[in-house]
This record gives sequence, structure tokens and C-alpha cells, in this order.
Amino acid sequence: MEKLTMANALNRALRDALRADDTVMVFGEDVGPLGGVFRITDGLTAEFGDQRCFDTPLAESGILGMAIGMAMNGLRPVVEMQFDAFAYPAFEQLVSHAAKMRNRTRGRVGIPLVIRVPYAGGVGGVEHHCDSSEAYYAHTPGLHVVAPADPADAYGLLRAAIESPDPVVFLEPKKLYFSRAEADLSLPVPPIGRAVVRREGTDATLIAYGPAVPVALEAAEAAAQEGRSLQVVDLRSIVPFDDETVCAAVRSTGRAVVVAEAAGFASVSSEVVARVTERCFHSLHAPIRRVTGFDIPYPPPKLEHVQLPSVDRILDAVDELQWEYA
Amino acid sequence: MEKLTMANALNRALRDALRADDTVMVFGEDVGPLGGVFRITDGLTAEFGDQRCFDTPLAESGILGMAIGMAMNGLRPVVEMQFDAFAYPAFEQLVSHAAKMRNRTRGRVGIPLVIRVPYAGGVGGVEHHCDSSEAYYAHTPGLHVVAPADPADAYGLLRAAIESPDPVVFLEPKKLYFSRAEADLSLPVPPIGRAVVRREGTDATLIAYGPAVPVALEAAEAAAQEGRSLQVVDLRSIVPFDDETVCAAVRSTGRAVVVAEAAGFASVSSEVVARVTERCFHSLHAPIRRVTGFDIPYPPPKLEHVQLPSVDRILDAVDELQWEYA
Amino acid sequence: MTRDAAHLLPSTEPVTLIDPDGHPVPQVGHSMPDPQALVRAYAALITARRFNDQANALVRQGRLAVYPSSHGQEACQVACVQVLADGDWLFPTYRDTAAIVTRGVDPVQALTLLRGDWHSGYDPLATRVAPQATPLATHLLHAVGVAHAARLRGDDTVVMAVCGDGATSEGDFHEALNFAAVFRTPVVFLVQNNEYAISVPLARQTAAPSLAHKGIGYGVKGERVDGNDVAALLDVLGSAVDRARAGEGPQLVEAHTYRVQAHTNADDPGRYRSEEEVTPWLGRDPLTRVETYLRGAGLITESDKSGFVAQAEAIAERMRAGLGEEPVADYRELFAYVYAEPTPQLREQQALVSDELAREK
Amino acid sequence: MTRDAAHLLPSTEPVTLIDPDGHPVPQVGHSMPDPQALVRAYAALITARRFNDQANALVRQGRLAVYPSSHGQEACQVACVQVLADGDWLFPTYRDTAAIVTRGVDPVQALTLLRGDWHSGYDPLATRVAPQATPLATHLLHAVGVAHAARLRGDDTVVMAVCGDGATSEGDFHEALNFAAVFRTPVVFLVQNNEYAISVPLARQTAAPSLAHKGIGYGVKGERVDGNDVAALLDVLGSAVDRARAGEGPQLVEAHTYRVQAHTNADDPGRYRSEEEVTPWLGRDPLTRVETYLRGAGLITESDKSGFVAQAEAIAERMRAGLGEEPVADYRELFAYVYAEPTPQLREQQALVSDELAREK
Ligand SMILES: Cc1ncc(C[n+]2csc(CCOP(=O)(O)OP(=O)(O)O)c2C)c(N)n1
Ligand SMILES: Cc1ncc(C[n+]2csc(CCOP(=O)(O)OP(=O)(O)O)c2C)c(N)n1
Ligand SMILES: [Mg+2]
Ligand SMILES: [Mg+2]
Repeated sequence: MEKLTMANALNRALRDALRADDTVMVFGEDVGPLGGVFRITDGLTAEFGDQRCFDTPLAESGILGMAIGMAMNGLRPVVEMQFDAFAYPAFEQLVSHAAKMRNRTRGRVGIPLVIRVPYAGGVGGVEHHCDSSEAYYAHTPGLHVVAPADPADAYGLLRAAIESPDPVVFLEPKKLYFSRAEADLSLPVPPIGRAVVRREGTDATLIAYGPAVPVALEAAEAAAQEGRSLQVVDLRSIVPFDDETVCAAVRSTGRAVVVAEAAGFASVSSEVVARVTERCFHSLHAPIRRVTGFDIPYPPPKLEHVQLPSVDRILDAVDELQWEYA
Repeated sequence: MEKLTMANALNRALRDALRADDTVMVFGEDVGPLGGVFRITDGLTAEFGDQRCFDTPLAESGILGMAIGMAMNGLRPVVEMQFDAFAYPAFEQLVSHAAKMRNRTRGRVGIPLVIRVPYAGGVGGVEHHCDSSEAYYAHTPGLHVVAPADPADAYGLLRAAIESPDPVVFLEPKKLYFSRAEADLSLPVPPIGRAVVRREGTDATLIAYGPAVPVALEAAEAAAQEGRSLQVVDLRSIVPFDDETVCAAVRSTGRAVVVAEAAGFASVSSEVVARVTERCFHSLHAPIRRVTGFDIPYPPPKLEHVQLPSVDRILDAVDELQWEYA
Repeated sequence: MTRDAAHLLPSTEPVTLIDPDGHPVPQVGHSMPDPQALVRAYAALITARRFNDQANALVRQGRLAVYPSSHGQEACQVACVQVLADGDWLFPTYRDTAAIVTRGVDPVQALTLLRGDWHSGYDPLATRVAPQATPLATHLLHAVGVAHAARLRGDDTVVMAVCGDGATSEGDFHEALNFAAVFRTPVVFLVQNNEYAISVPLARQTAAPSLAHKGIGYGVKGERVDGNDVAALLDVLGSAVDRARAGEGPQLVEAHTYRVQAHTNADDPGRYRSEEEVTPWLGRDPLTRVETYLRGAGLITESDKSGFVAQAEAIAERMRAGLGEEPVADYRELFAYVYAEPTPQLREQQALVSDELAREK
Repeated sequence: MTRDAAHLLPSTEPVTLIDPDGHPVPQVGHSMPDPQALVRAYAALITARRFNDQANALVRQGRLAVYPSSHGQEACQVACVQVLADGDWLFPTYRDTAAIVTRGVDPVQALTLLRGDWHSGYDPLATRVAPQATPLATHLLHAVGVAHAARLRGDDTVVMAVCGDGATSEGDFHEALNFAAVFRTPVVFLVQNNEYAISVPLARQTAAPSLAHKGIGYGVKGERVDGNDVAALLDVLGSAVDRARAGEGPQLVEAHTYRVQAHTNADDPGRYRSEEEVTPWLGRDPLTRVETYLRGAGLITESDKSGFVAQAEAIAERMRAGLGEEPVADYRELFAYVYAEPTPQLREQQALVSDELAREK
């Protein structure tokens, strides 16, 4: 099995999708000859030509609006929003159209569309380049929202997103782009909507997604040294949500901490706490804790370490899970 | 004390603010001679002239962007987004600028700005005219988010919002615009950030805000007939959140249901369940339930009754609060 | 990089081929449409006007929730459809229901949105009519996308994208014209300038010499036409469609007309404009003008007219009948179309409602 | 409503007053700025160039996180500031740090954003320089608001709003020009057309004859100027500022220049453009051109130049010194400025961090 970076895996997924289905079109800002500012579309224009992978004028609402029209007329656009905060100009097109067209037309006009968003922080980016914007999308009915945490899922989930008949917001954790891991790209395309237990454990469950997953795994490793066995669940798909896997995990330990980089208030982590508590209340020995970003604008590079969930902060939260009640 | 509608109260608040402070400016689409499609700005251009209350070109990003600049230069703009879904084009200006300017400039440039949004449903409005968009704003650090549920709060909170040194998203429940109630407009301007117990009760607590408050009160009344005593808390302010009042209320009953019109997933109601459970876990006899809108696009008029929290649905949720554990 | 620009500018005066009194006006570079086309348009105008009148009546009877009438703008409604081929697309707004019916969509299906049963009632793919757009100017970008997809496939589809004067102020208008121009997509942008955006007059919308002057900023030819002269509209929109189909890229046409009625039945125009302002426009009615011309030219007889009126009455009858009975609204539809496959969460939520209903029985 | 339009169109060729070889070019309707202004500009150009070179060096030394250089665009950087009065405002982008320093902002404070200590380092109200805008074209609307507020107060403030060729494609560019025109706000929109938006060439950005041709679509006069000719820029921008101040409303100026370096140090231009394309632009350098002219006209001596170079070196020295030491970042700042008063929630969150730090000790 080959080792590759998440960036390689995403590039391979796009290339394989373009080869497999000639209705797939990739476009956005600088995705053509440059290959994208993160090189995720590297070489695609060269291989598939300027009609299949092309640069657009600099306007995100335009990019998404045109993509919606192309999807209405039989194509499968895969658009890139250069950075998380630069997807905001496309918000109306996403919420009022991409998410609602199928419903509006009683199922007659679906919008098979992937919106790729390099997102979140940990890369020393300046303002507007590090937002964790998943809550905006997850709260919007009609969108699927996924976030891979390793190269294998990046490949599989992007292939699945492109094959999906519905719009998928595909969140790519910038800080994981160049992390390398083994990935078998020959596996069948996985379904969207399934979480996975990344590490078995018996004392408490860490629930994470996207950029928070590696941190949760590190924390579990550190806890093991201290003799505490932490289970780690990677959501992978935020919408649809895998209640089955997540609740089974939490019931098995009776304690949980949700770890996410985004600001905590009215967020995906709030939802995870709320729905798991609703379903597992009597299996819980302690309230589910959250380790999330603070409710502040993303910090400048010199201070971002304060905002990012850390191993210590996760372990502090685990310590607060009222062990005396065990 | 006089009886007036929420629409009257809002109009009075704008008029009194324009009189009290000549840096206050009201503008948006059709807010001038027409007085707004809901007549909230009725008579303001006539009284204060076209420089203090005026119509703009039809562009929401333009309205909010210009307002931000005016706020940077000493004014206090109060802008109207004609309907909830028509605030989406202004999303980037709101999230990337209004919410972040003070922080960006190390406190040197605050943005005293009110964004009035007639919001939510229950008025038989067609698509795009009934969205409950509070989660998008509540999740965004740097914004205050308030929603009045009666004429008195509508007046007081709007005066407070206009006096606030920070941007306030002011959510006006459309379906309550023409509901009449007594209101003493001579009271001092209340602080933003305080919830209020609208009805005392001992068995369980209903937590609601905006358009859901009257429904919660109705449900409490109906429950009383069945011999169950429900307490009703009106959040009034979503950001900042009044943990003190809400948690004290829930601890006093040991059971709670959150009622909100918005889709439930990754929403304000998720946050209420999560933070109250985190703080009151051992006082809870049952998991906090949610009665919210479903995770679907807002229905057409003929079906909106299915989406709106109803007295029966609230009472069903109350019945599920595991009374056997009492 | 600069190219010769002059040809992209609109004429200083809107193109008129039949004046308000019904007299033909010769215009260099423009020619009167052939008689059959004019007679067809005249018949469609009668139907469109009848449609507007009937819709207003249905609002009064509480059969329609709301109706943004195109009364006085019927020439635009008819012409923008008549110039299209079957394979072409129409992207209408909430005000363009008469155009949708002119396109052949069943009037009852066309009124589904305004009646409140569902967000859209007809099949966009079968009719080649996009759902009526409410968020202003957003659909212009979808039009560009549909046209671009067609071009990539090698179809010779042209897309007619309609918006109002107010919508030209939105950022999406700018982005749509620019994308269309850069990718040379076959879209004809028709701006129905009816002088108002609800209560806001054109002067508050723009300081430009005309809205058609926006074209040159994208490298798109802008044209101005009398929006109450169906002959001029057929000529100008027809050649715009031809140029787009021939690969000359997008075209921008501003039709000068007037919203003689309220924005919708919920509006109160007395608050922002005077009767004196409206009256002259009643004298520029799009129907009388072409009728006078056709009669003068001996192209229609009284019996032709009564035939057209009968056709129009049939549509009105269909509206009254179709909107007479209450539609059966099924809550399950709310969960059925959110995604191709309902999520587990949506299944749970639908079950909650069906359980409620079961217990009600 | 149509007004005479021709005067709103730009000249077919950009205005040049000093050609690339340093020879004066007479232009009807335009005049060579007076010698003092040109010498002042020349001195500022030397500083701006030195600033760009030093910033690039600091990136290589890891003292700056990223730097979008304005090398080759210094004439725009200098002229857009020199034409402003003290009370006027500048709305710059991430690329305009040299302009900010020309405006008199401390270079170390000006580099706070790109260094990564905070999002903006200077006082916008004291310096009348808005924070550098990253989200493209969004700040143009803030510029309109600042100008509108000033006008309502009766100040004679003018606002210089700067953006790039790529930013003109954003909806906010459209809305800003339209709002400025409708409200006649005193804003000069300067588009630095450097032919690229990162890797995307102008031809993918627009099909218009020129970007200045967008003005007429808003009723705004558009002008084109040689962006490497500081004399022409001073003249064109100077009279645009005068007209705006005189109440003639907004003005649109397109400056034709070229991004001779990479978009930022993180960029790799070899992937999308050839050396052959860049080379001719090196011969159009904004510094050499005005220097040749001034020497030829005997307006500067060798010793003048060394004086200017010394001033520039002082700025560079200040940069090296100021960016040499690591700034002390204080986590409490993250919670201090979110609101005028931290919310109870933010107080709790800050307490969590201070507790962590206490336990680390
Ligand atoms: C983005 C957006 N903002 C606001 C509205 C509310 N609105 C509906 S129609 C209208 C006026 C539109 O005027 P115009 O474009 O001239 O079209 P007309 O109604 O005159 O046909 C407004 C402001 C909307 N539908 N969409
Ligand atoms: C809304 C938005 N979208 C995308 C970006 C990412 N981005 C930063 S600079 C840039 C190119 C801008 O080109 P131009 O406007 O010509 O200015 P230049 O960099 O050439 O000075 C892009 C796409 C952004 N900053 N903001
Ligand atoms: Mg109009
Ligand atoms: Mg550029």
C-alpha cells in the first residue's frame, strides 16, 4: 500500500473522477495552470484541458452560481473556494439555491455539486485564511458536509462527494494537506454518513472530526501513558450524522469529550453534545465536555496556539469527567 | 400603560433613537417613503428627512458595507434587511468585517451598527421569506444577537441595540409584528444579555426565544389545565447568553425543553441543550428535549404548520421527560 | 488591451417600431417583424393580459396568496418567449408568470408558488423554464451555467435571463454578466426596467445614462428598446438571440416599460408615487398599440380578435377551475426532496409527524 | 432617462506624461505636475522601492510571514497618497503597504499583519488609513460609507479606495461603484491593473475594452493612466480628487501597470507566465523613468538623490531593527477586543487559558 499526503490523495481523487466521468468539471480561482494555491488541482488542466479544469473570474458567488446552473444542465461541477472565509460571498447561492433546488422542484432538479473548501487553521495563516466555517453549512438543510482526517478518507470521501446526487461541502483541513499516511486507493467508494472508531478505548470517548482528529489521537496516546484508555471516534461526515456509531461508542464508555477547532457557540460540537446526551443520557456518568475554539475571531499566527485544541486541554477535560461517579 | 403592537414599538424605538442621537441613520430597501414593507420605518423620512432615513440601491452587501464605513466614521447606522433570506448576500460583510473590525484594530475602531432582520415564519410567506437564520449569526464571534418576543422588549432591546458600541443582529419575529400588548416605553433602556422568566412553574422549564415564546406560554397554560406546572424562560438575548438565569431556572425544576422555530441541527437550541447540560447535569432528571423546526427548507404556506413548534408537540416533549425518575 | 468600444454602447433612444398611436416608425438597422409573428404576439398579449386580470381576481378571492402583476409589461412577457426555440431556456422572476404561461406551461402549475402549495409547480427540465427566482439576480448566474454547459456539450441552446431594474444593483448581476462575457456563453439578459423596485424609483437605483450602458463594462453589447412595443422587442430580442446562438456571446437588452399596478397586491403605491405619474403610461399600453397597427395594416379582423379572446378566456377558465379546489398538501413531501435519499435524521423527524397524526385520529 | 454619456468614457490610450525613456509627452487636457511635486514623488518612489526590497529580504530571513510586493507598482503607491490632503482617507489592500508607509505610517506598525503579530498594527482613525483589506473589494464599500458619513457631516473629506484588476470581478466592486454614484460620495476608485490575479491573467477577468469602461455603467467617469508614470498618475488622480472634493461624485481610475514579482513569496509564477512576458516591463520601471526626466530637466542633482537614498535607508534600518526583536504576544488580547465589553462567556474562556498557564508554571 502506498504512502501519500492528503494533497496527493485529493489530487488523485479529482483526476480519477475526471477520467471516470466526463460530466465532471473542476473550476475556481487559480485551479488551472497554477494547480491551485495548495496544488490540489495540479496537472488537471494539462491532462484534461481548459474546458474540464479552468480558472474563472474572481467572484465566488459567480463561481457557485454558474456551477449550480451547470449542475441543472447535466454536469457535475467541483468548485474550489480558495480559503474558508472566501466562501462567504457565495453564501446566498449556497443556502438559497444549491441547498434548496431539489426541494424547490419536488425532486425534479438535483444539484450534484461539490464545494471544496480548504479550511481551519494551524498553518500560520493571516486573518480570513483560517476560519472553521462548518457550522454555517451543517445548519443548512439540503447540504451534505464532510471533513476527512487522513489521505485514505480524503480520497474516498471526495470520490463519494463527486458521485453524490446532492451538493456536498467538502472541508479540507489545511494543516493536514501535507501529512503523509498509507492509503489504499483501490477500495470501493465509501458511503457518506459513516463515522469510524479510530482507536479503541474503555474509559472515555473522544469525538472529533477533520483537523481535530490527529490531536485527539495524540491525546489518547498520552492518556494511555497515564493509564487511561480513551476511545477516539472520527465523524468524517457531519451531515448526515452517524448517530449509531457515535452513540454506541459513548454508551460503551459512559463518558465523552467533543473536540473541534471551530468556535464552540451554536456549533457542530454543540449539536454533538446535545444529540448524544438526548440519546445516551442514562449511560453517561458525567456531562459531555467540549474542547473547542474560543468564541473569538481566529487569532493571528503568533497566537493561534491558544485557540487550537491541544493535548493538554483535552486531557484536562477528560480529568473533569467526574471519575468519582464511576 | 398603553397597549401597542410590536411594529408600533419598533417604530417608536427608531423615532426616539433618531431624536435622541443625531448620529443615528436608518436605511435599507423601501424604508423611506414607503416606511418599509412592514411599516416599521413609517413616517421616519417625513420627520427626519432623506439624510437620516433613506432608501438605497437594491444590494444588501452594499447596504451593510456602506453602513460599516459610516460606523467607522462616527455614525450609528440602523439597517434593515427586508427579509431573513435576503440578508445572505451581506454575509461576508457581516462575518468578515462587522463582526471583526474592533478585534482587527485592537479596539480602536468599533462598529456600532444594528442590522434589523424581520425573521422566521408563521405568516404564510413564500420561499425565502420565512428563514430562521439566528444560528449563522450566533455562531459568529463579534456579533450580539437578540430577539424580542413582546412589544416592551422590542422597544427596549432596539434602543439598547442602537446604543450598543458593537454590531447587533436584531431579529424581529414577523408573526409577532401585529400582536398587541401593554408596554411602558418610559422604562430605562435594559441591558442586552439578560433572559427573563415569563411564567413561574415547578415541574419543568420551557426555554424559548423570539417567535417561540408565545407558543411556549400557551403550552404552559395548557399544561396547567392538565395539572402540570411549567416554567417559561424567554432568552431575549442569544449572544451574550444569560447562563445564570437559564441555569437557575432549570435547576429549580430539574427538567427542560428547548423550543425554537429554526432547524435543530447545529443550532441555537443545540447550544442551549449543550451548555445547560454541561452546567446542570446532576440536577437533571431527564435529558433536555428539543422542539425545533425539522432539518428541512422552510415549507410552503400550505404546510408551514408542520414545521412550527406547536403546543401539542411541546406537551409531547414534556411528557417524555421521564417523570418516573422523579 | 483595448478594443474598439463604440459598437457596445446602446442607442441614445430606445428602439421603437410601432409608436403609442399604432403608427409604424422606420428605424435604420431594425425591421418590422413579419405579420404572422406580430399576429401571434398579439394573440399572446391578449392571453397575458387576461392572465394578469384573472390572477388579480383570484388574489381578491383568496385563491392566490400573492400576485406580482406584469400588467403593462405584457409585451416583454410575450416577446422574450416568442423569440426562443423549443430547446432554449427561460429564467424568469416572480413577476414573469405570464411569460411562463406564454411558454406553454400549464397556468395552474405556473401559479403553484404564488398559491402557496409548493415552491415551484412545473418541471424545469421538460419545459426548459427555470423555477421563478425570488432572490434577486441570483438566477442570472444559473442561466450562465446552463448556457455554458450547453456550449460545452455543443448544443446550440440560448438562454433568456430576465430581471428587473432593481436587480441590476445586486452583485450577482455584475458577476453574471462578467462570467457570461468572459466565457462567451449564449445568454440574452433582458432587463425589464419598469422604473420601480417596489417603492424605490430608478433614480435611486442608478446614476447611469441607461441600464444598457452597463454592457460595455463587460464587453457586452447593450441595447435599449421600447418595452411596450412588442414589434421592437421581437426584433431586438430576436437578433440578440440570433447573435448569441451564432457564438457572439451574451447580449444585454434594457426594455423601457412601467409597472402600472402595485408591486404586489400587498403594496400601497399611493405612498410613493402619484396618479399623475401613472396616467401617461396607460396611454402607452402594449396591447392597444399593436392592435391599432394590425387593424390599420388589415392584418387582423374582428373575428380574429374574438378567436384570440376566446383562447385567453379558456386559460382564465382553466385558472378558475384549477385554483378553485383546495390542493391536498402532503407533509411527507417536506422530507422527500431535501436529498435524493432522506438522511436517518429526516426519517426520524418524519416519523415524529406521522406519529402525531396517527394519535390525532 | 438618458444623459449625454460620451464624457464618461475613458480615453482609448492610457494617459502618459513621461514616456519610458524619460521624455515628456504633451497631452491635451493634462499637464506636467510642478517640479516640487515630481521631486517629492521621486523621493517617495526611492523609499517605496527600498521598502519592497527590504520587506522581501525580511521574508527570506523569516522575519515576515508573507509579503505581497508592489515592486514595479511604486508609482501608483506613491501617487495615490501624495494627492491626498491630511483629512482624507486611504483604503488600501494587502499589496499596498508601501502606500501606507508613504502616507507616514510607521513601517513596523504597517507590517504587523504580514508579520503575524496582529491583524492590523496602526491606528486607522489617527492615520486615516483603513486596515489593509484581504477579502477582495469588500473595503470599497467601507470607503463609500466613510465618504458618505463625511459628506453628511459637511466635511470635505475625499476617500482614495484602491483595488486590483481581479477585485473588479467581485460583486462588492459593482455595489460600491453604484452606491458611490447614486449618493455622489467623494470616492476615487483606483484600480491597479497589474495584469494578474495571482495566476489568472486579465483576459480571464474581463472581456471589456478596459476596466475604466465600467465607469459609465454607473454614471461614473472612467479614466485610464499609465501606472508606471508617476507624473501622469499625479495629474489624473489629483484632478479626480479635486472633482470628488468639488462635489462631482466618485471617479474611477484604471492604472495600467504590471506585477513584475510573484503574487507573494509563496507563489511560483513560472507555472503560469514566461520570462519573455516580464522582461519588457522591467524596461518600463517607474523609478528610472521619472529620474531620467528630472535629471534631464535639471531638477535633481546627484546629491539630492543620495539624500533621498539616505532617507529610504533610514526606513529600511527602522524595519530591520523593529522586526528584528520578537514581539511579545499576549493571549489576553484575543479576548479583549471582540466586544467593547467581554461577554461572561469570554471571561470564562479567558480564565480557562490563564488557569492553564498558571499550572504550566
Ligand atoms: C436579494 C433580494 N433582496 C430583496 C428582495 C425583496 N424584493 C422582492 S422584489 C423587490 C424589488 C425588485 O425590483 P425589480 O428588480 O425592479 O423588479 P420588479 O419587482 O420591478 O419587477 C425586492 C426588493 C429579494 N427578493 N431578493
Ligand atoms: C473574496 C476573496 N476571494 C479570494 C481571495 C484570495 N486572493 C487573494 S489575492 C487574490 C488575487 C487578487 O488579484 P488582484 O485583485 O488583481 O490584486 P493583486 O493581487 O494583483 O494586487 C486572490 C484570489 C481573497 N483575498 N478574497
Ligand atoms: Mg422594477
Ligand atoms: Mg492584479
